[in-house]
Amino acid sequence: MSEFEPKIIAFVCNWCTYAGADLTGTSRIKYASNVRIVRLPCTGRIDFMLLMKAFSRGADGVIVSGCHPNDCHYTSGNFHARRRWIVFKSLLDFMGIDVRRIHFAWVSAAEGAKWAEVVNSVVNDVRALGPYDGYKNLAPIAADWRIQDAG
Amino acid sequence: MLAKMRQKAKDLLSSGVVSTVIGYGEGSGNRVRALFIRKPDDADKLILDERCVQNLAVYLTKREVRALGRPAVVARVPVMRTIQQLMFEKQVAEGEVAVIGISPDSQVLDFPDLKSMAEYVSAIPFELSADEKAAVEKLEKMTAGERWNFWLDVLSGCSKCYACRQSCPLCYCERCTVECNQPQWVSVPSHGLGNLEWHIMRAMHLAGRCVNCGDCFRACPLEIPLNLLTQKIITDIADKFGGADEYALNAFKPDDKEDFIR
Amino acid sequence: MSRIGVFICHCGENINGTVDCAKVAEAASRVPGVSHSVDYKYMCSDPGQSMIKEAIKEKKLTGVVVGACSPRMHEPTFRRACAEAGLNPYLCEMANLREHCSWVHEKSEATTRKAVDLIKSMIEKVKLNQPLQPIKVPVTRAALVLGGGIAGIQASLDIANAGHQVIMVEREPSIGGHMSQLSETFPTLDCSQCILTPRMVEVAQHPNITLHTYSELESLEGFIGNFKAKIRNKARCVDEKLCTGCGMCAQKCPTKKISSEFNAGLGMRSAIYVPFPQAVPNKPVIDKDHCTFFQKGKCKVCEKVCPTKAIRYDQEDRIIDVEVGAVVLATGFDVLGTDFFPEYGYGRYKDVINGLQFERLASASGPTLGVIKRPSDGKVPETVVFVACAGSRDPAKGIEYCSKICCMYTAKHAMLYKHKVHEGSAYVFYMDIRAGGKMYDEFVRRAIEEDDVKYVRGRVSRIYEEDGKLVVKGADTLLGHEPLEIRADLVVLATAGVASSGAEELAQKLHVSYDSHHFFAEAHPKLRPVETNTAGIFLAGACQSPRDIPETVSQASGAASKVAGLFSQEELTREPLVAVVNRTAPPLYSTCTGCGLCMPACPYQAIEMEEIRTRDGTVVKVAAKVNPGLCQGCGTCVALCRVKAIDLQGYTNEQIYAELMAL
Amino acid sequence: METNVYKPYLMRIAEITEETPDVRTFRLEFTKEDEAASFSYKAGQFGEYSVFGEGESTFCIASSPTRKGYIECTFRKAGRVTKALAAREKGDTIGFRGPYGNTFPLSDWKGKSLLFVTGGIALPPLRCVIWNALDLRDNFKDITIVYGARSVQDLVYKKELAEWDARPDVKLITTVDPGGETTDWKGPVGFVPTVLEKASPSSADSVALLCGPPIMIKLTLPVLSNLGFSPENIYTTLENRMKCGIGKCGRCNVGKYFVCKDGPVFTFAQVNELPPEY
Amino acid sequence: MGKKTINVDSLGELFHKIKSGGKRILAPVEKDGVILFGEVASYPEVATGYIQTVFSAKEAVLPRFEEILRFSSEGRDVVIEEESNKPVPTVVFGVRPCDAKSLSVIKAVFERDYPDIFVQSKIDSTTVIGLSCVNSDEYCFCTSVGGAPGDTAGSDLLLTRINDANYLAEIITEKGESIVSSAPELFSEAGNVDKDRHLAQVNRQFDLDELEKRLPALFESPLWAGQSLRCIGCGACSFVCPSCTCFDIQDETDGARGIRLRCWDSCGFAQFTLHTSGHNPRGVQSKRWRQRIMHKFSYQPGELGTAGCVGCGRCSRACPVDMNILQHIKDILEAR
Repeated sequence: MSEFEPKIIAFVCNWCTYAGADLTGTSRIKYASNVRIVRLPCTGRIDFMLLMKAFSRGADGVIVSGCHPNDCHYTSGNFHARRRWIVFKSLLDFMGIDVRRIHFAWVSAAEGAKWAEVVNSVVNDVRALGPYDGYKNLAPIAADWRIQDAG
Repeated sequence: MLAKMRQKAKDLLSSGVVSTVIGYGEGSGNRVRALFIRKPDDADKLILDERCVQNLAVYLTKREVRALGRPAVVARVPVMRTIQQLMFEKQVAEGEVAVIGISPDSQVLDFPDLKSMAEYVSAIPFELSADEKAAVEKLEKMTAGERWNFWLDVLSGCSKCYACRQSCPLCYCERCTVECNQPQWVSVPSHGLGNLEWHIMRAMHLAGRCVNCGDCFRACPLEIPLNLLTQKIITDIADKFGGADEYALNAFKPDDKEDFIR
Repeated sequence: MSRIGVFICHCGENINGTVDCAKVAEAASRVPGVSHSVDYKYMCSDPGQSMIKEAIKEKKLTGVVVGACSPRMHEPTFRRACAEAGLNPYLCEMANLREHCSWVHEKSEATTRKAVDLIKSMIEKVKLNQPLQPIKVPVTRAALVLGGGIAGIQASLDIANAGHQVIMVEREPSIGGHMSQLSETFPTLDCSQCILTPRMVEVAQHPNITLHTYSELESLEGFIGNFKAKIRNKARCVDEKLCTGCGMCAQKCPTKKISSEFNAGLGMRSAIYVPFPQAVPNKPVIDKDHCTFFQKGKCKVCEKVCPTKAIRYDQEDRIIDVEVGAVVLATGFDVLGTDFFPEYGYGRYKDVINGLQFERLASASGPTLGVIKRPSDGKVPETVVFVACAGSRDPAKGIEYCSKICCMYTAKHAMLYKHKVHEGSAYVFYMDIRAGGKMYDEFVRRAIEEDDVKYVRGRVSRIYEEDGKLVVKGADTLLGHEPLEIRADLVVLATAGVASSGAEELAQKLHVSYDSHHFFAEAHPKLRPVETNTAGIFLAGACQSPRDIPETVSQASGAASKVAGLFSQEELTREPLVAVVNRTAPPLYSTCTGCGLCMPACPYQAIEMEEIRTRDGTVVKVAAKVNPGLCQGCGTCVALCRVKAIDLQGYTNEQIYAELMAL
Repeated sequence: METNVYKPYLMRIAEITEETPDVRTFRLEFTKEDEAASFSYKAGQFGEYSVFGEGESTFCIASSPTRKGYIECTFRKAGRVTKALAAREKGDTIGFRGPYGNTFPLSDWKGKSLLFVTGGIALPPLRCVIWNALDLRDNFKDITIVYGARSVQDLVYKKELAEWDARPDVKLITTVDPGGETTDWKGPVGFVPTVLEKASPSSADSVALLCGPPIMIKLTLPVLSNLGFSPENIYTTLENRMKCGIGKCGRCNVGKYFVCKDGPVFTFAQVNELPPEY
Repeated sequence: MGKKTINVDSLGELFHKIKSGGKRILAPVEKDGVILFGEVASYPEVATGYIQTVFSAKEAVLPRFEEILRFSSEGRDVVIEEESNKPVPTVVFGVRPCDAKSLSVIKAVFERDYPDIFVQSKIDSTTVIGLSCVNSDEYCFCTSVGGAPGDTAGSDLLLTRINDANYLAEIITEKGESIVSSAPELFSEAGNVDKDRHLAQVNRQFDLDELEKRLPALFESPLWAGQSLRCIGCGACSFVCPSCTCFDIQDETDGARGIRLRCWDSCGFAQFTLHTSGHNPRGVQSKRWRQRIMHKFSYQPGELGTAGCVGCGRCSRACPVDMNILQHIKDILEAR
């Protein structure tokens, strides 16, 4: 059986990280193709439920990234997001959800190389953690189909 | 003190200041229940003892209760905190509700208005009890895997009867997120995923708002300790943001500390 | 009925070289709701765009997905194409197959699979896209220009000459900026002040320009076309209307030993002063930190001598509100501070000076009236060492960038020195000579060849004082790293240009991005160099990165033309990607509970509460409402709303959810 | 053999008509021939239409049982399922469970005149009856249709309205609310009850079928009464939220009656006895 | 069909026999002080000394969520998979007579008109070993709604504790017989046992027929609003109720594949009857409370021939705000 390839979903803001990931491209820096980017205007827009939904959709890892503090295109969206993440991440951890699978980052529009590093390190880390079956199997549908797929 | 409360209820009703007094009365078994006293003479049915803990503020946002006219509500500290929060959230306005305050040592408190009630209750430190703290810490000390199994186990019984939500005075939304189906944010059935999503969402939506009255836990037919989640958030908000904000999630400090965003 | 058209761009080989575009188009064609799916070499080309337009018309497409480069690149292109074909432009989305896929992954099945995923995800989003109409907002035709250096002056004059109002704000007592401090300018060696001062006067006299010197921006709110600024007029303690600029006050001021900013610390000024003779406005200010009256409560000499009784010790800062439609940032740069070069003794040895100080020494209006005298003893130096790249291009010092102007001004300095002290020797330590520009290289060559300036390629390692001389130790890398020691009388460091002090704070006030060195960031390094990421705020000059005068002036004119372009419209159309609070049928009217918790989270104060009334006027509910003119579409309120009553057009909950579920 | 009552027929969308920007009519064909052959229904019945993955939605069968081989449904984009339905295109597969519920007693009406009074999106349930009656035209005397909508744009079945209008054996009055007319609108302008009153069709040997928004019904009933229609002779169909359609899920009951099983067709004599739970 | 006795100590062996016969056993178990039906491996896991489980045995035949359809789509086609509706043969042990009776309500609802194979097949493959009540509390009122602490209706085999060592085992059905015959050595013939002597005393508190007769006229009564004022509109009463069957249908997908689930719903929820238009026929709690009472005591008796309440008292115990159904019914009967 081939090595497990994690599915990573990234929620990024349009102005910093999305642009940063564009720069990664323009700079032709290679990184793992496991990541799928969902573009949002601002990290402030990222509803915490989206992260939950990413896992229920089968993500093995999630990246959330936006502008560095003080750099938000909307001035304070990322500050609000940060507060939300602090509470949310702690809550998830408290519930025993594997927070190692959620990577929060600040990647600016100038940090093309950093974006590649972030993706690669998350892919490597999550690959080592293995598939997030514990979460996926919570819903009867995913559990069933997964058994079918395996068989 | 009981007499004073009854007298106060009587006065409020007979003077026409309020049309209903929401308080506690004897229920079935050894339970107490919410009473809606409409006539001064009925005020003697009101009781006050250690069983009287239901957060009666839950009724302040109910349409049918509102339709009865201006209510007075018997309010211990958590209830007063709730009313304060409801005011902050524009669900209760000054003048709409009278409060028969009950101090921690069971004295009847007189408040000329909600503002003075809010001032009184703000002066009482908002923190978890030692037992509550210990319960949160006990869970914190477990490994993530142990916590996962703990919650999977306790939530497995949840049938999504929403008693936790309905008993919560701050869950007054006419259409809860779980009822938003475009998109379907929370999986409806009470399977593992649906339950987890529901409880995470509930806790997050109460983050920075919960007054730790404990009614969600008391309402749960299965006695699921789901207030541990909100209690955890209460400690987090106090520890990480100082707890001074009126609502921690629409405020921020440019130098809010975290150690995981890289 | 969704009839989505999918257009996969090869971008030559840029995408197709890594991603199997035909396969992607084929996979997309099988997605329910897709009725047209093709791939093509260059979708952004005319024929490519025509393909899209024709398909929209022929197949009556209800949505378009273009799988090509970053939407940040060509989204406007394709949306325009859709609009031209009669499809609402907001029904077009792009999937980023180039920057986020083909350019960053190896050619493989997995990469093509990713491309298919990205396309599918966008198809699901587009199915839920709603036709949106641009928001129209009025434009206030006045510009705020921050900074009164040559950049601000040029931008102001251009905008004012185009017939629009300009409000210029300069934090120093006079406009003029660094250019007014310069002696001669390269490569023509004409007198800096001679060419600048007429423009300064023009600014002061221009009917369309309101000048606020000794003033700073307090706050800026609003958005393109509709900014509201607060300007702090710092107290000059002088009634500008009464003051005639006679200079009596400065003459009689007993406190005269204050280091002159204008002379870069090489000269002195009084506590009440006009920074330099040609200052605009030619009105003094009282430097409260040094004024005897303000410090000790006694003196008032200036008040006594003022012939027009213009001194006002009790003057207070005034806050002025202005409404503008655009902002030009022209706040310039600073030179690196003294503590930066302990090994060069800058700040320790009087005769180690920076380039700006040398400008003052060489300037006819300077403290030495243009005679090159060294600061320590006033002697004319026999040997002068110029050190280029002092700080610049030195990652160890935290400044990786090239300050761009130093090569040229160092050549100019050496040349000026040689012109004034024919017998003297001038050495220039350099790393590379960057003399790109019209007549620039010729200028440097002239210094070397005609004026006998000795260029030494190598870094200076240390400078120390010995027997009244400055020993400059370095190495000549062109001569095999031979150690070199020059005993100099004066050392001039071509210190790096850095962001103006307070730039970071200002950027945050204005919500514009800035780089790690606090220089303001342009919206696109190549294609939008004079715009910032915040619409309506433009850049001119060295606040963006160090640059010389001609470049600054052309950029200022560029910014001005952007402003003029903006002001050429009566109203502005804005992207309708704004938040909206739902309104539903009775009896609910809106799912909004009216809790108001979203309001403080809005960075633009765009959320207000609205009373919802029945037809007969009874208030049934109070619900939030978003002012689409103020909303910038960050969506923070959306994520905060517990009942999902607020949604963000273009990024609705349903759209994002569908996008996610398709991944 | 035991069958799964929740298992829908798989139907292919054979045709889509965009009635208004929000309203669509689907013609659905069975994907399996044996199902098509064995399927039958009567005027007034409804079904559960499903978009797989989104859920089910309830609406009537809008086509006439006299037309074999397909069913039609007309719906307005409103909730999660109808929105998803509206996004389907020709050739897509959706699900259909049914037919459920009772029917209009067409056979009892032999020899009678039929008056249809309806408004807006409430025409579809009656359209089924109208076509049914027209296909058995000889069975009935006069057929009168009074149909109104908020505006010209909101009229559904525009092609069929024209067809009915052209028929000598149908009297069709199409009206739009004041303000809803277009410049080329030639029909009457006014609310349905008023227009009906003006037309004053005979109640002799006649039944009326009334279907529309609550306010229209409220104002039309007295008009019908004045015209001489007794509540027993006025029929309507009720709508309530449903999930199962087969009397089990517990939502649609009005008092002791399940709209899904005991309805959806009621006479106003029956409706008047019902508690206000619809 | 016969009366036997079985020694308490033999129950372990009986469980063993049932399990080795390929059946799973659901029985009341204690979890953190709460008694619930759960799967057990052996008899000692079974909880004792309780009045009622929090949730009823209804879950054995009407789980809180259950797949009713499985589908997948490929392009424009949809495939519905053949259902593999093969319920696990189950023995539910320790079912109170009220719960056992409720199975007949569930059966009636799901068999009528359009038989529901999912519930039916589960009922068919489930054997109910009832356990008579020797204790009751103030919330119990089975005798008022046609039941009794030792009622055999709905059980296949009914156990009644008759002394410290023994249970009386009444064989009610074939299924019950087959349990006994699977381990005949564990059972002995019962002599003359006065079963009633060992049962809890539950007094009849109201007249069910009278209630059914009265209710239709009370539809518009203000009493509903008065009673439901303290009701907070949760679904605890419905979900713990052994005879509440209302449900919701929900689709869940994972990419192109999906399942349709039937899951418990409650008439107490505000959204239960909400139309998409925003109109809600039962828009306030009083109407929903009325629906609950009407459905159980007026509509269902007419429709199914049996009340939709078995008097277990669970709703009263579970209610966070002490909506005591028994008291409310008494008040309804007193209303003029």
